[in-house]
Amino acid sequence: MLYLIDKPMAEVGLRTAAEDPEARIVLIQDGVYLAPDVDAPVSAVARDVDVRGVTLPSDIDRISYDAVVESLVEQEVKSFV
Amino acid sequence: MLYLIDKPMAEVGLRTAAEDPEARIVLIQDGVYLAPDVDAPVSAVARDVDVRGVTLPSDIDRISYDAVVESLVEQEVKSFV
Amino acid sequence: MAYIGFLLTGGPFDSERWRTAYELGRAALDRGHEVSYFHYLDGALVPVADQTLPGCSDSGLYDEMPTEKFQELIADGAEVICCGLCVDARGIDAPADYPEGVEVGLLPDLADIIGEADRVVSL
Amino acid sequence: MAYIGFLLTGGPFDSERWRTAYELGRAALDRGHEVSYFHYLDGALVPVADQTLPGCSDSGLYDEMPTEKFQELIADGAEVICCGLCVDARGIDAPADYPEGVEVGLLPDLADIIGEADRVVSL
Amino acid sequence: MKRDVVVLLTRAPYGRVHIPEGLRAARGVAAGFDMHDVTVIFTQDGVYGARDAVDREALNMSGHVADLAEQDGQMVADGAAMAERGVAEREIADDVTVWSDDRVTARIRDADRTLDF
Amino acid sequence: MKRDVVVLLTRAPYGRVHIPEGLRAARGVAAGFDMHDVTVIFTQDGVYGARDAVDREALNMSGHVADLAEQDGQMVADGAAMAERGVAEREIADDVTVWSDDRVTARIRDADRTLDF
Repeated sequence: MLYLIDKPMAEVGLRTAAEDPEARIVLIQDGVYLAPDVDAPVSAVARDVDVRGVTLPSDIDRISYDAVVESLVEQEVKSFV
Repeated sequence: MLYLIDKPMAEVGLRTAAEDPEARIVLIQDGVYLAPDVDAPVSAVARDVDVRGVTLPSDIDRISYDAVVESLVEQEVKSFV
Repeated sequence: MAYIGFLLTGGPFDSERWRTAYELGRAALDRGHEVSYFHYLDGALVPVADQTLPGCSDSGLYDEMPTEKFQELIADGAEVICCGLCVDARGIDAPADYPEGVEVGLLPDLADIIGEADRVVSL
Repeated sequence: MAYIGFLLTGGPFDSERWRTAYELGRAALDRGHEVSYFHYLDGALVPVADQTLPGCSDSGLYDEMPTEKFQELIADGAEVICCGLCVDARGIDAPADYPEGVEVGLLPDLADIIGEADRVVSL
Repeated sequence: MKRDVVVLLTRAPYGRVHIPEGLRAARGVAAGFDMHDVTVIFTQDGVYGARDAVDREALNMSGHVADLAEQDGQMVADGAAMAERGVAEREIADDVTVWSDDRVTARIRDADRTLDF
Repeated sequence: MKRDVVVLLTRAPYGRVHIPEGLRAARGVAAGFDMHDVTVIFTQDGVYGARDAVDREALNMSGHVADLAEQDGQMVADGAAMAERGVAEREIADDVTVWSDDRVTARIRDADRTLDF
């Protein structure tokens, strides 16, 4: 399951993703300011990272909109945006 | 000085009011959910309290829009809304 | 008598700021004060005519629509100026979309309100 | 090919959600997927024609205005439906204010998208 | 296709139209051709709107809540969001069920579709 | 009458137009008939917009910042808001001055007018 997470809905979004062993988290919009403490793989939308000048921790990948769409076609998606 | 405080700007608004010995705080809109820990007298806009069904602590007064206008004509106002 | 200026940046449906601006302006007019509004950002959407939300409660925020509340203030002497850049950005066609009495201005009008008003409330 | 539905509640100037919705829809159309949008609340303001913000950066959010981005999606096959109640609430005159291709619908259209789409993204 | 839909109400009531309009969407989706199953969850600042003390009439909630009930839609308050905000279970309206953190997040994960307002 | 005006930028950059449009208002107010004195303070989530790493061009900030400088407007970052968000002083752009909590709040209290975006 893909979880799209922005800051305003991070409270419920990250709680929901935390208990899912199949979770894949994508930080989006102001969500790229977050540094979630979860076991799941975490990516951040590259455009949102670049325009904000955010330096990502090494365990967070950059992801393009194209790759987000590919991922959400392959698997279900929950949006917390 | 009258300080109008809503929740989204409470972070800077309450800090600013805290150091003013003449501060009078008016909680407004979602600000009525706040319980500020300050020495200054605190009021909350009655209409905003009522529609949200908030029970005010005994040290917070209810205030009407008329009284807010009277106060802000008598003294300067800072709005954090 | 005092002159009270309002800077309103909140839209008609994203927050209660338009309503707070109305209530404070209403109370000020009732006391004989002079009132000016400068509508900036989504505040420019507040006076757009022909808003309608069916089935609204008579006791709630939309007992009358935002545009009606501001038309009432204008009728009672308030000045309402919308920022022209914000108007254009939102695709608002001012002559067609605003009711009579709503003016379109620019930032120097806000600068004037700041200079002339006894109090300015930013919402 | 998949069918991707979007529920967009964000307005054109209060958040970046309209742009995220555009970028994901753009990427989906480029891959041959089917795309529908249901614009609800301030999302109904996104496709309003004749938006203009002078002096905007070519690299930023408003390199083109929101309405232009959605007109491009419509030209490329996306379905864009705005909630009629939200349209009326905001004083939008749909025939005059929306560009060709923007449809006005109601909540059963959202219910249909939820039933038929393979994925739904709420923004 | 009939779907299992969760509607999240995340914003504080009043001022914003998100709680009443989110409820309107919930009952609209429940009443559509597919008759989707709908669970409305009051979470984050939305839990303030699940309290018995709010003025539902002034908030334009009453009609939508009645319509939702008629479509067998369910209303739930998120216990974790309540705890975070100091909202007690006895404050919650009778027609809203309080669920624990785990139950809320499991329900969201299991839903076919999640809409947020 | 010439006033001493503080403009507070409180929202995170990008997405919302509040930072560039707040700067536009700041320089517009500084350039008006009364030539008001203007201090722009990046506070709360607005401090993210005072960082050197943000793309000012993409954010439509550059022109307004230049105009504001021409009107002798000053830009300040709120040290308390930075600390709260883990933003370090070396991250702040060269044309923005970092002020302590006390200095920021004293400046706001002493201003004739405060506008917030």
